[in-house]
Amino acid sequence: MTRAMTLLVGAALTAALSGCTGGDDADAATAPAAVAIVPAALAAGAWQLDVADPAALSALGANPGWTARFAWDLPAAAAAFAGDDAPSSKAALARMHAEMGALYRQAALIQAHSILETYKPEQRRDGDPVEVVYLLGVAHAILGDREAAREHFGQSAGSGVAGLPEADAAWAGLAASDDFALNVLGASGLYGLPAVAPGQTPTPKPAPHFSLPETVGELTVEAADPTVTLQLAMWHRAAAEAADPAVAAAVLSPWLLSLEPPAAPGEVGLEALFLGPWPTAADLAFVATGEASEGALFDAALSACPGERPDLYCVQESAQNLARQLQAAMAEAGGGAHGDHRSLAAQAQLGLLRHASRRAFADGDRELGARLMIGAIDLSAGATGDPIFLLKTAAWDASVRNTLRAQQNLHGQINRLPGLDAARRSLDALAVRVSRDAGPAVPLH
Amino acid sequence: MTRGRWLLALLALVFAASWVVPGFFAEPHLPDPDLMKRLAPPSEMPPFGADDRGRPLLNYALQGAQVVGIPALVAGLLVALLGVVGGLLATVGGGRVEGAVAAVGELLGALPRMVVVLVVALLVPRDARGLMPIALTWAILAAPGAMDEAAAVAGRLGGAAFVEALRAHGFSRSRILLYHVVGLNLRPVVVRQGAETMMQVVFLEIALSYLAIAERQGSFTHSDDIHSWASLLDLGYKVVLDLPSWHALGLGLGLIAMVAVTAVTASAAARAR
Amino acid sequence: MAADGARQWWIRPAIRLGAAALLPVAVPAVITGLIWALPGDPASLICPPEICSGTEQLAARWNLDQGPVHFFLSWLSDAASGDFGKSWRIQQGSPVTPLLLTAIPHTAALVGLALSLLLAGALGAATRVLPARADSLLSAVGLIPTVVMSLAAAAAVSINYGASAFDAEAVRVKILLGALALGLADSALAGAARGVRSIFESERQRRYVQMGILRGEGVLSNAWPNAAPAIAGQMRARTLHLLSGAVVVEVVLQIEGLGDLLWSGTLAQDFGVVLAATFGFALLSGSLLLAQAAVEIAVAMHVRRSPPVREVAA
Amino acid sequence: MSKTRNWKRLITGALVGLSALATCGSTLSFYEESLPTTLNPLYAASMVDHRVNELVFDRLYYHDPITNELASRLVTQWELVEQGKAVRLTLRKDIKWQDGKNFRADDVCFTVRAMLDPGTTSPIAEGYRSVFTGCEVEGKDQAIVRFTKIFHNPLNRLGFYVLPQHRFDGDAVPPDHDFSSHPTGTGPASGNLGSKQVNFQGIQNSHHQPSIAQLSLLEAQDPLVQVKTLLNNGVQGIIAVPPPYRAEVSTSDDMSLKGYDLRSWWFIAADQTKPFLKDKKVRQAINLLLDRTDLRQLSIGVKPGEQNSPCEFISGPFVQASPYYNHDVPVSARSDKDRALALLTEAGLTDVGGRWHYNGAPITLRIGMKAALDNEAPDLLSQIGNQLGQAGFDRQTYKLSEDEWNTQAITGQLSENYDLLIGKWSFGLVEDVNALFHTRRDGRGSKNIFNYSNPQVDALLAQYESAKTDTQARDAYHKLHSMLAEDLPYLFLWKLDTKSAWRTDVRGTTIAPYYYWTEIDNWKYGG
Repeated sequence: MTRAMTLLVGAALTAALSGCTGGDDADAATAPAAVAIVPAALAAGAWQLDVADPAALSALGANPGWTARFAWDLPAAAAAFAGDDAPSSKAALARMHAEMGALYRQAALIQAHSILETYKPEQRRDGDPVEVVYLLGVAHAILGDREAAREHFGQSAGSGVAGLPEADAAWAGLAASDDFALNVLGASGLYGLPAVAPGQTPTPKPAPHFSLPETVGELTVEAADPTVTLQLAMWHRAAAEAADPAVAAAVLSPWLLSLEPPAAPGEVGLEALFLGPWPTAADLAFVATGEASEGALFDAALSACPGERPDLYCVQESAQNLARQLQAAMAEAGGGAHGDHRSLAAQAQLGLLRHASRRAFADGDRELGARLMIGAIDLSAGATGDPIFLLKTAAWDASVRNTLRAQQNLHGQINRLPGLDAARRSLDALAVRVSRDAGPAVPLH
Repeated sequence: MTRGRWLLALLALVFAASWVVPGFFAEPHLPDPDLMKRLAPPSEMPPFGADDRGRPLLNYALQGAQVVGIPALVAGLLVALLGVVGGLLATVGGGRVEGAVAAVGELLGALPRMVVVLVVALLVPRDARGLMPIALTWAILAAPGAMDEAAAVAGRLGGAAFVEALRAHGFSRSRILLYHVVGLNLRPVVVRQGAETMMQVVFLEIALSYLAIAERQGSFTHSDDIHSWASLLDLGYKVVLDLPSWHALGLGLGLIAMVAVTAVTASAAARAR
Repeated sequence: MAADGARQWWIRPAIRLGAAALLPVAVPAVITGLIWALPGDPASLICPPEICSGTEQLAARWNLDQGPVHFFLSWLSDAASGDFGKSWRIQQGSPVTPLLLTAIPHTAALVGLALSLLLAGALGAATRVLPARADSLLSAVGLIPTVVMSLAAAAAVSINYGASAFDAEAVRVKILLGALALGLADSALAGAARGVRSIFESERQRRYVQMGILRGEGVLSNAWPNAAPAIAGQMRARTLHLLSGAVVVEVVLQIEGLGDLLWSGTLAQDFGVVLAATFGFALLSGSLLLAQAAVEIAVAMHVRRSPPVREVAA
Repeated sequence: MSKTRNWKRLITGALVGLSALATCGSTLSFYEESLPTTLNPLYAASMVDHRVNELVFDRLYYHDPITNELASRLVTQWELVEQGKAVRLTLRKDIKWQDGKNFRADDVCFTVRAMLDPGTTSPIAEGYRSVFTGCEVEGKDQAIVRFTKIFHNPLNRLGFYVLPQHRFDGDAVPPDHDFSSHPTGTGPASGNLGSKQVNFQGIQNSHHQPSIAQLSLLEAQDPLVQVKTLLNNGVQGIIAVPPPYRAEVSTSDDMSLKGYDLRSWWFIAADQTKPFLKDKKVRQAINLLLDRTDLRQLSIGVKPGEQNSPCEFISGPFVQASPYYNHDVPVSARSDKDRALALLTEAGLTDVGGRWHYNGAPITLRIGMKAALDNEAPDLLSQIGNQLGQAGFDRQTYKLSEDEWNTQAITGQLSENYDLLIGKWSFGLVEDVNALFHTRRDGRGSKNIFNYSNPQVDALLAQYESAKTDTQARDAYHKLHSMLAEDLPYLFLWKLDTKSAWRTDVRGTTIAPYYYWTEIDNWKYGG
């Protein structure tokens, strides 16, 4: 009985819906065609192809280190890789420490931008503690402005805040030399960390580190000192270099702070690339050196979008096509489509957008760089989620006083590593200042 | 032949009981969802399978029966009664009374029923919300049609002349009206009208329950604790969207079929000569 | 038909004609009384007194501040000059008249198509072209509620038409599917066929029809005059049922018709829209009344012109 | 079953045949949560209305979603005048209204006067009457806007939409003006409110160059129908995808989930004026009887321990990412029946035959919820009812319509009908909760659902408002958080992110927080 009715409805539907005025070419029903935007030979060089074969993937998957890394549990991954000293495990261990170092560097940048945007002269409010001058000094040092940093140190000697005079003096000593670098790890007077030991994940002195009295009222600002985060960043750099200097240099190079001694990139293997945004070693190296060597996949992909200022939509389309091309190549190499191919190939899509954004920022095109980066945030979710990238966007948001999204992204990653929650304190201070500046608003729904 | 008529009447009663009585065993609330048993077919979760949140469809059937059971019957009886009144008026009533009733009937008949029903639904206080007030409103609005048809049938009998003719045979006035007019001639029409109204009330309840969901309102016909057969059909129709909910559609239509069979057997029983 | 019955035949059609004339005013009046009783009032829906000081001013602007009679009379005087005012909430600010002018044809088409389905079924049943066995199939299809058939059609249309679901093309399709749902579902067609069949079957057993058959005349031509009033009454009741079913079909299939205006207008307490739609509805009901009266008058004239057919009741 | 398969083949055959037809006309169409009630910004009543206004009008000042700078597309220069109590704005000369007329300073001053005019019966206009005193035009393209007092950040108070003077006769803007359905703005698209959909035409202007020619807003239907229509390219986007359907969207190649930064948190308001709810121990007990982990898993589909889930529990009136959230106040993720039992007996409730009684009378909890929330969290109302029922409370559940919620629940008039009300609040950058918890008196506490009144809370809210330093404000709200977590006028449930779904062939889909369409000029849809 229902069959009769549905046949009737079906027939009526087909008969009635005959003509439709005009038609468009986009027939979305067919599967997305894999548009080859890079030569197949180049695509074959991507790490995705090395793990296209499910057996290779499960071999890596069997390693507890990589399973932990897949869930971005870096401390557990580092501890697992430290278990044996095969060269591949050494390389992977260096990779884990380098990525932990990158996370701490983004957290330090979030703190630096937040402190600057909260207490810089034109934003200073009466009532702000006088000791913020020390925090500004550390912020300038992290952001690479030696002059400004030097001016701010040495002014808090007489402060009654416990621990502040010593830290201020230590920084003043460090900043005395003209080309001082951020070698805060061993500096006396600053917070101590256990000796560098690959495989470990040190827990820092918990925030808040200082209680700065306000000059109006009796409340104190519970501040976090970015130096602690900086020390952790340096600690992990040292640990990575102890495990495998070439991998450490290659993986850390995109994230080094401007006042850090540069790293000498070297030859790296699958361990430095697997599950990462850069498909080939050449792409990774390009970020550090700035010129494209022949193996670089991203550079070839971007050639599809010519012109001094690449067109945003062209880049986004190329990124999607690159992911589809890699997915098709993996299916071919791995003997048929496999569940993981899609998310592994999507890493390259996110990687290309990040690469284009970095190049736009490097060319001084802030707007395009920001637009590409923000457009990629939604891709960085689930299996392709990358905490380093999310904290990087939070640092950018803090620098433009956009605290709403910065806090959401930071909050999502705060439990990844010990000591990341210190960044929340500086960002919260900025968020309160920004939201109290905005006009009244009424909750809705 | 009379035995055949009583058999049909009994059958109609049994069918009516089959979808009214279960209503008294309905639980006041649905059990907790069990997402492992989502959309389980009857074989996996007897007797009727599970909804899209793993709760047995049996509860929906019982609660739905509780919502529509009594009100549908009462509305049917009311329309049948008003039909008898319409018929009797056409037989004995004077022109003026019949004219007045017809005028009111025309006005009621012309009102947009769904607006009247909706206003009544919105006026009933939240705690007393149920199908009865709506069913009675619907019966009163549908009555003019029934009275019209009954009056037409009575008119065909010959009206007052018919009564005088039988009086000549020595029957008492009340016996003529009750047995001859109503019992023999009006019975098929009014019973069919009553049965049809009962069906319409069930369809009305399903429509109102669905429209409440679509318009993001509280339910009009029952408390929000329970679900009506509309929820079964709202789940069931999604077979068009490739949702494996055939069992819900089947159960929903099966329940309505029981009401329909009740109506048809009742009409057949009334028609049997 | 008895002698005095003949003299009184004009009472019923007269009442219907009177009612048809009164409806366009009486029905809106009744509806005004009803929607006035709804909890809350339109002005405070837009400007709740607790957070907005202009509630009384808005109520005065919309004639809500002096009771339902004042409101209705001011609405009536505007309506008489063809001004149905503006929509307060459904399409805030747009004049109601164009809404009405798009709604009436849609509803008329929807109900008209469904009614023609019913008439075809009734005719088939009367002339036995539609065998009694078909009744059970029609009843089975009739089991499906209108809302379910409309939902299936609405899902199919929206999946395929998506945004262009409101172009002329799609509206035609929706009205066609809506009429199908309205006609087949809720046992509309089944009821019509069974109702008319039962009338004609009982007429067939009457002696005057059997005598007509002996004289070689058709069953239909003989039984029709007698059965017409009952059938007209039944058909009108079914059409009113279709009109209320149209509300469901229009809301689910998102057809801009009178039923949809009535339903959403009542929920949003948009009195201007509700009264205008009710006026349109009253016109449709009035035309049904006129049709029924016409049938009754025609039958009466037919009966008067061919006396030999008359006979004393059984 | 072969019967079903060839039936399905017929229907899918018909459907596939049609899908090629459905993509005629390159209109960007999307499902919104509901149709807007009006296109007049002064009468916007819901988030849907606010989003639609962003397409049709320009705000005098707005925050750029990319660089977050406070910018304006209408003003070229500004300066503080009259000792900071007014601002002189120099406007661009080359902007046209969508009907071709010139945009001039008169329009800005008309909008300010319209908001001050009592004939404009709108709660939004009423809110601005405490900010502006008037406006004066200087020449064709300069306007002086006067404030009621010196504001530290005057430009942040100029976030209103500018209306055209030439569309109105007089300063008052009534709700049922034709403008509400056929407005004229300076925004990137002109809008027409139909009864079933809203159509927008992209308008090229000197300050807007939208690349999308047409947009069409449709009312959301059953979520399953929405997702299937999106899959079939019947529409190109869905503004709010309910959580149970997000997985299906994110695994498809043709569409992707997009974040929409809206800080929304869910709550159950408890009516503490009721005798059996007056004692906070009872409220604390009910709070402990709720098992939030089960509620979240069953209605939103987030398994316990899931990483980075869109739904995170809260213990106070802020999302956990907010600077005002007090992380010292623990969340009660799981129910604690024993402590709840102790609290209830302490509060004087008696357990008679497994049912809680107060003063000998059985307690029936009447629980209401906004019906529209059932899409986002299916069955939440019945599960909360079940949990409280299993704990010994008779209960009845009700669903409330949008009108009932906006006009009666928020304005504190539902105390006799309900004991618990489930709802949700959404915030942008500013998370000012004074209107929710302050005693309802002379304009304050305008959204205090059950007229909650606690002098200590009022004192903290006053401290927040008069705070001289950020730390004082933050300290006030931290204390408010712990006090409310203890006094529980609201049982705080969780925050729930809003996600949109857009097809991948729509490019450049940058979604602005709260206002959504600020970046529509850079959206591209080839189609």
